Amino acid sequence: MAGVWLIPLLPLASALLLILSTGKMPRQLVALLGAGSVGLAAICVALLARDFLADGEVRQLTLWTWLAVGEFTPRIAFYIDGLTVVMMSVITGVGFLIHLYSIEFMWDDESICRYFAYMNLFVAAMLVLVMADNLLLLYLGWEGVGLCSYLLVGFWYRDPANGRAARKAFIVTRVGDTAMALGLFLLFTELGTLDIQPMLVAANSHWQVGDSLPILATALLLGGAVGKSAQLPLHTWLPDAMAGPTPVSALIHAATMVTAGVYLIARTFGLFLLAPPTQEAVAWIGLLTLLLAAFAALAQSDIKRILAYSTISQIGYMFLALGVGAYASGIFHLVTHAFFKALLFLAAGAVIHCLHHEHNIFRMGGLRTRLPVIFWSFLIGSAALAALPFTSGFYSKDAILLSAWEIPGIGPWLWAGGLLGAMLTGIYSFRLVFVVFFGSAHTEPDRQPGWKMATPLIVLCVLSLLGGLLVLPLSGVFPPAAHPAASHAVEYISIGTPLLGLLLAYLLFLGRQLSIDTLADGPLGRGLSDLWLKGWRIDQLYDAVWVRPYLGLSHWWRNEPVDRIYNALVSLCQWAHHRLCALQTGQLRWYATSMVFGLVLLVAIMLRNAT
Amino acid sequence: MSGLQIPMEHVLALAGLLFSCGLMGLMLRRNIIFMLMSLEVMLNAVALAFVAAGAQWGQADGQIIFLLILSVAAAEVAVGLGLVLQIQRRFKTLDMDQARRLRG
Amino acid sequence: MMATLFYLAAFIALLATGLALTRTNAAHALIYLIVSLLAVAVLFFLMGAPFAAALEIVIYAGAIMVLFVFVIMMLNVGQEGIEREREWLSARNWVVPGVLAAILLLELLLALRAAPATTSGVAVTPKEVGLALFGPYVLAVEIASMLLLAGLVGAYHLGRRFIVRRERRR
Amino acid sequence: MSMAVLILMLLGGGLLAWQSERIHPDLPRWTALATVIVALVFLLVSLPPEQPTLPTDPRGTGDWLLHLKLAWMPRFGIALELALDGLSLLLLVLTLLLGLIAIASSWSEIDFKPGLFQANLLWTLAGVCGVFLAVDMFLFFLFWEVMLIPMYLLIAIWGHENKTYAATKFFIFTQASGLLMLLAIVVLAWQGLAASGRLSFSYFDLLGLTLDPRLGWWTMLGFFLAFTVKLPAFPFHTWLPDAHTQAPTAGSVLLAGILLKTGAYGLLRFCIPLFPEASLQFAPIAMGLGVAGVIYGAVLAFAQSDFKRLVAYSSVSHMGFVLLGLYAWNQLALQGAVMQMVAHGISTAALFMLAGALQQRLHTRDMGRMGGLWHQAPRMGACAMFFAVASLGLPGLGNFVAEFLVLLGLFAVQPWLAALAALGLITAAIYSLWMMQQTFQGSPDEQRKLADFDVREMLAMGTMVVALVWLGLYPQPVLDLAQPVIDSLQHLVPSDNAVVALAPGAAVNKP
Repeated sequence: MAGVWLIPLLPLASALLLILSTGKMPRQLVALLGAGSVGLAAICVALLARDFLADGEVRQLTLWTWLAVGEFTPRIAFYIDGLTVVMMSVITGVGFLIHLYSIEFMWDDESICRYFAYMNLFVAAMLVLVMADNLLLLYLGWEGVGLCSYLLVGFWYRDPANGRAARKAFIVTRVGDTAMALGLFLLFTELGTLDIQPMLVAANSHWQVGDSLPILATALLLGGAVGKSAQLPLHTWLPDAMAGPTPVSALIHAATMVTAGVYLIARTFGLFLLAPPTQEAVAWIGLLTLLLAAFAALAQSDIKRILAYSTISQIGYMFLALGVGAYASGIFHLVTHAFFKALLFLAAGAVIHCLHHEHNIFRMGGLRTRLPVIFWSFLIGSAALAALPFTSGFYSKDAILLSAWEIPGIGPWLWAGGLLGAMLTGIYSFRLVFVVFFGSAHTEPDRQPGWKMATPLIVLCVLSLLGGLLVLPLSGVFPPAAHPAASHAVEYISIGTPLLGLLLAYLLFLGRQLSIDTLADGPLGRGLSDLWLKGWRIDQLYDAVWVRPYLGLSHWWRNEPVDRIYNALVSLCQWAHHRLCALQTGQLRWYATSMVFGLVLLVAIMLRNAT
Repeated sequence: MSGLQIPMEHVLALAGLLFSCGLMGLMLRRNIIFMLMSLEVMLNAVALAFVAAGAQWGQADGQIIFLLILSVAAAEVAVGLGLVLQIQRRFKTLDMDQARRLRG
Repeated sequence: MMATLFYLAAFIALLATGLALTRTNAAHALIYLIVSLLAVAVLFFLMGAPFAAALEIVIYAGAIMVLFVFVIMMLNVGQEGIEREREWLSARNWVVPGVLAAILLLELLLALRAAPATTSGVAVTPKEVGLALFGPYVLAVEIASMLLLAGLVGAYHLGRRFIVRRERRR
Repeated sequence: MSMAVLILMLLGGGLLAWQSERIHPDLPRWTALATVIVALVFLLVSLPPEQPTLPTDPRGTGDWLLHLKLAWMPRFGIALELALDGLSLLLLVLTLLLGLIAIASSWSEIDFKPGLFQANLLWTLAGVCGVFLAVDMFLFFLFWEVMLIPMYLLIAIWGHENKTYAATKFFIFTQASGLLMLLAIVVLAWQGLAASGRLSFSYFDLLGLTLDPRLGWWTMLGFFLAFTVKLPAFPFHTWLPDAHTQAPTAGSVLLAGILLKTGAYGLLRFCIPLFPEASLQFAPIAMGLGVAGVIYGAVLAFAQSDFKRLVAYSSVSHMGFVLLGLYAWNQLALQGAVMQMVAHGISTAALFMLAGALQQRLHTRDMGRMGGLWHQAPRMGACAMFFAVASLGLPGLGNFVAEFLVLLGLFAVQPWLAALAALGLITAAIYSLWMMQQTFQGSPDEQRKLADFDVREMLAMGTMVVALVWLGLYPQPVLDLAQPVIDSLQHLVPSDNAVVALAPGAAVNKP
């Protein structure tokens, strides 16, 4: 399979073409090029996947040596195993659907060319990320997707708020990336290579389980993963990143880029196995994130922010899975999440598209009959999100929770937390469905989605429903997990909890048997809903702890404090100049006297030296 | 000539005394003519020292230096007195404290 | 006898110099200065430098001092000038110059405590001086002549404009 | 001989450009352009194919491609001695390339005495080429001054509103530090005389000198100060923002692109090899200054509202990485430093060209009065975005390779310093993106007319884009060119030194 390099090259070439056309290309051609290149890449991936499933052989391809300095010889090389194939399939498959959808969604935008250029660039970078043979190339893809995320979140650059959101996204993830870069430095310094597979081997031979160095290295890598995957404490950028066009949110901030952290940890799981404390930290971060994000999702009113928080929460599940060593389950959830979250975002985008860019769910309502395709898509997506039985989300989430239960000691706690999260997921996802699609209409849709929008929705509906039946070719990648042997009671509880959430949502938001207003009106309720609406006020905290001090510092230094030293020197010279000028009186006698004084001194010195 | 032998310290002390007198005059007087005279005294004192030194070794060098000093003094007085005339014309005074255009 | 003469001349030189520098009348000062120069000429003679003594009288006391006389005559400072000089010579003005000069003198005297020596008592004849002057010192003669030329030009330049203006004013 | 011809060519071209003004006011820029192109072609053509190492010095330093020694003042051991190795070649090509960019960027900017302007431009280039080629310390100092004066004139005559202040500040800083270097050179030559009984200013004669540690320390400091002022390193950088802001576009391009590199080159070529022991002792301080520069420059860049000032402070930040790389003193970091010299030269030159283009069109550098320019000038916006992300160190572009190598090398020596310096990556993102927000993003002023880049400007920008991508994806040719110099530097460190013992790979080889 020598043509593997074509897969990232196709979207990259398309992106370059689109950029070089500087917006002068006709729309049809732009759409064809933009979506077509990803479609072609998807076909290539499909061919690759077929081959791979047939022989299960790991494929490696070196294009050229990136740079060679002493022992540091990273290559531009690809490493394709089961995990990569899965990721590539998701990226190009879901990516293609979203590109197709974008054609209609962005048709009227004057900068559609730029849009597709960025999107294609993103797909290329993401492919490089997952196909990379070494961590440096992975880092290239990692930063590349970050850049595309920045460009696309700030796509509508005229609104400064979008630019702000884009910058926040880039800078917050950059914090994580920097930690990751340090992790790479540490790994290279200690192990002498950044090629992933040799590195894992070297790590196993150099380090014992529980050594401090692997703990430090994995903690730094985790920093990168946490930033990119919007986990605590670096999750704050994701809700704001919804400022970008909705297909962007679907592709980048739901299906692919934000799961890069999960991919990174899964890819380097051999290191994490050497560092149990970090591994446990991954689980706790996942749990904490999924709970906090789920609570925050309850109180949002912007349709995309709800989905954003739910994304954070779902990635929390993936981290939980990684933390408890259920790597395959984590990746499985990644895949199903890509399906149903892309579906939800695309459906939400369709709603927004049809309702003149309305984002507030309380100004929607009653869309069930008016936009049936969207309604059913949304319903299926929400069901999968809430992990209702037999949807794709059910299989993956269930596997994670069961794996968590298995962990001795902390396992039940993780499991219980995950369950609570599952119930909350049920509540917020159906709250969304009930508020938007049931009840009375507040805004009338002015158009219906066309086929380019509907097709991806339908395909994703099918995938969201049936995705749970997929068998991912991950057996060669991860160590075989112990077969979950939990009691039936545990399983029943796992199944029942999302249903409980659904029921609660029904009672609160549709049947109105429970009054949401009385709950929210109490002092506690008001405080909590306010707290959750603002995402636990973590933004404010960071604002106070990081942003303001930095602004203050830069303002304080603005006028170059170092220059004061030199200015002081200048002042000293000026001062001395004036003093010395005063000596020059113009009086001959004064000069003569000074000279005599000098003479006296000189002779005195000579006398002293002579004796 | 007779073998008159004067202790060098005495001659040199005299030269020093004369020099100091001239120096004091230079610093003391405000009239430029007196300042020039003081300069002459100082030059003369130095010349005395040189001649004495020449006399100590019985060599001609001391007198030659005296000759040079003499020509320096002559030139200096010629130019100096020319300046005095100009100063008198420009400032209408010989007071050097008044002529201080060089003040920084 | 000769030694006595020497010390007498030295005393006269000192005294005359002191008086010269403290006069208020420039013409009087000049006369004292000439006396001082003549006394120094005697000293030269006694130290065995007759040629220097002659030059001291001819050029110093003669030519140079005459220049002073001419200038003083041209400036024609009257009685008020003398009064002003007296004012300037008040005791207060003596302090700093006096102290500095005294310190310098002290230092010079300290420096003289070196090995005792006397003048040789051998006269150096004008012939010897002339031989040395136009022998090893010929470059110095050249330089001196240049200097005198420069002085000549300078004095002419400075003085001429003074004279021309004066004539024109008439 | 070809090296001398190269320098003479630039000097002569300057004279020609100056005088050609009499014929037609457009002629000087064409003359200048032609001169630099001819010089560039000449340089590449006259390179010998693989030649044996020419001068052998006591420590076997470097792989010299060309060497020229003509007697000049034999009595004082001063000769017209030029030599070229991979590093010089690299920097010469960069110099001439950026010379072209500089001429292109000021193509229509200069109305006042265009001939003299182009002459000064070419003379600066000649001085810089001389600095990169001279291996006689006296000659080196001469060229060091030669490049300073035309640059001073460029700022002082064709600068912006506060040009005299900026030019004087630039001059005093450089001159004062240059004086220290002159002193150090003289001391060094005297030490050479004492050691070998022969007065010589030749680099090769002075290289193996063993100095009294105290004397070596102070002499090294003389060189270090001269070079770090030029670099510029914190806290000697304050001339830079003023000079950059006030200089005409071509001046800024040259200043940022190549004049700053002479400082780094000096450290690499002279300061470290001549005083290895003292430099080794001094390394922690130098690295501390480097980190301080990285962070301080980045924070201040963010605080600026003047486009050019922002870019100037970003230079301070980036050159901090060079200092770090040089004094981390292992192969990775040194290669990173060289790489940073090249990559920063290109990316910053591009940003200054952009700033100049904006100023020429909008008559302001104040970013508060820009915003939404993307709407009117998408090509400009795309270029700005490219170079902004290049300067924040996006992988795949030259700057990333450089910064990554520096930090990777540094991490092996000083992990904590590396961690601190890595903060520079975050702060770089902050100021770069903020710059983009203030200029090209945001809501556009619909009334404003703004001409997008024309063909000439796109050509210049395109060259630099291609160069940066090439450096980012296949930097090996550059690395190979610099390798001999870096090998020789590594030999200078005693083998039992901790820096080498900790160098990457050592851990792997141990068990």
